[in-house]
Amino acid sequence: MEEFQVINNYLMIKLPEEVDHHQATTICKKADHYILQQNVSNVVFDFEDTKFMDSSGIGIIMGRYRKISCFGGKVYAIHMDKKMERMFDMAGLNKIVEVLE
Amino acid sequence: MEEFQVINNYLMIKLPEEVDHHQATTICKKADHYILQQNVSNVVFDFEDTKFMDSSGIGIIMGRYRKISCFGGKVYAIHMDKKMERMFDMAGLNKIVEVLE
Amino acid sequence: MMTQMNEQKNEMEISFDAVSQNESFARVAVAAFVTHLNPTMEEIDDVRTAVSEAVTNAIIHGYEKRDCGKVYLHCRLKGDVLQIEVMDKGKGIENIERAMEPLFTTRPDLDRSGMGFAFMEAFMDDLEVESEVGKGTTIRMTKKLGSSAWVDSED
Amino acid sequence: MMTQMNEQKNEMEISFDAVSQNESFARVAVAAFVTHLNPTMEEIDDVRTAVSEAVTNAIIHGYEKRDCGKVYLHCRLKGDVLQIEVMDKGKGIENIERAMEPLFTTRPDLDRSGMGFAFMEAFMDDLEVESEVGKGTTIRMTKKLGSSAWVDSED
Ligand SMILES: Nc1ncnc2c1ncn2[C@@H]1O[C@H](COP(=O)(O)OP(=O)(O)O)[C@@H](O)[C@H]1O
Ligand SMILES: Nc1ncnc2c1ncn2[C@@H]1O[C@H](COP(=O)(O)OP(=O)(O)O)[C@@H](O)[C@H]1O
Repeated sequence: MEEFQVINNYLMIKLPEEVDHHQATTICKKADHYILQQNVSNVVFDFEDTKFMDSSGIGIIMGRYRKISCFGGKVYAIHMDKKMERMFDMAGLNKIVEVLE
Repeated sequence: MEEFQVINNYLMIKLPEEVDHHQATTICKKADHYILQQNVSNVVFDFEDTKFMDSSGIGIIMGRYRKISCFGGKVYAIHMDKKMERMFDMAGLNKIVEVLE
Repeated sequence: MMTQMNEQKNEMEISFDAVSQNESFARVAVAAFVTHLNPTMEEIDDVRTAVSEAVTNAIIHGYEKRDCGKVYLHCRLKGDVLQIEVMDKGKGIENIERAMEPLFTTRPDLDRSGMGFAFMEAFMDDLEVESEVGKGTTIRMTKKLGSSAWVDSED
Repeated sequence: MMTQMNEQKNEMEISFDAVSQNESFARVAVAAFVTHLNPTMEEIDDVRTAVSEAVTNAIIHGYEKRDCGKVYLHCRLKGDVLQIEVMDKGKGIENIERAMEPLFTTRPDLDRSGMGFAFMEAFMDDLEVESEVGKGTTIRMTKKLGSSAWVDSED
């Protein structure tokens, strides 16, 4: 299961084992609730537990980026594996997301 | 993968993760090779690695029992879980196989 | 909430070549189909055993390992009840009653134990066998899953 | 030995309800179907991604999440080459060329990224899209598996 945590104005999202469209629907809804209700301006996506991701994962990040970037917020990603990085690059997310080691 | 080992006149068979008909075909063939070629008189079935078994597992044991019992050999089983014990009992194998803890 | 859950429906059908490496494929597919109901490990394992018995029978008895037939697997979820149908267009069963007796097998030469039907009956809630000689065999099995859901739903 | 391996054939077909919990079911089923070839972890994961994209598209674009259609998945193994067909009888694609452009999506409202086709192309060896408006869409993908088998077979 995904986990959400707010630290100062950072929303930390620990993504679930499988990030697909079925999971994405819930994740987007919950994330937007935090972004709108709790005034977070930055979002950190943590892929530590994630063993599978398809383009739905890219959609989750793009959508959250759109919501927070207009207020100057930033998006971060940690614990990505090689394949995720390749997917990020293909979608151009490496230009808008700060990838941390 | 299954593993075979001969110690004195005991054949130790470490069964694979999944004991089904597909696996059983190979196991029976290999076991009979040892029984006939290497003069083993007793067979020990070790279920330590086994996470799935269907009635093919019962068939493997019955068949080997038939081959060695007429020469006074015995069949043993170790590391069985509750469900395997139930399957053994239903098939009456508890009467011909010595179950070790 | 509980009522809504119970009314959820889902259905899948698989057909595959009657070869023995597809026995594990069939088990995995059925298990994956029901995971979202959060069944217990025991329930999943019981279903896997029953599917394995029925699919193996279709391959080795129905088509007599001739590697040229198709096995048809149909799963239906109605709420928390799983219905499984396994069908072959193989040689059929002459005497169903006798075939279902524990320890009865026509293929001791293939190291069969004759416990297939007995295990399907023991590990599922319900078992029906329909067969016609020369036409094929259909196995219908039912099992209620996630019985612990009644406890979990208390929170 | 190698030649015999390469000529092995196996086939399966699945149809299932177009609901999102079946996305993971479809991935697991295809992965289970090819495991006996001993594909690498990367290959399996690439296939899972491609299947996930095609099945998700059928559910959300083809049937527009109306929960009332069937997705058809057809897998064929010829030696170590896997052919996958994903078919829906949904609304079809008007402009296939534009649909296949990276980042193009008609559903940004559903948080889609428009990377589905791009990933299918990147992670499989071959991709073909056939579609007719009002009739449905068929995706055909191919991938050679177990490329390391050539090295392993040396022993
Ligand atoms: N699908 C089938 N087609 C034809 N005969 C079958 C089929 N399934 C079962 N049988 C017959 O019923 C017998 C008993 O089946 P089962 O209890 O599963 O034991 P086993 O598979 O070990 O023989 C088989 O030996 C076979 O003769
Ligand atoms: N099975 C399908 N039926 C109808 N339209 C489809 C189908 N698959 C893809 N499309 C169309 O092609 C577009 C691009 O698809 P894709 O690259 O997978 O991105 P995404 O799913 O993120 O939108 C979709 O937005 C949709 O308009």
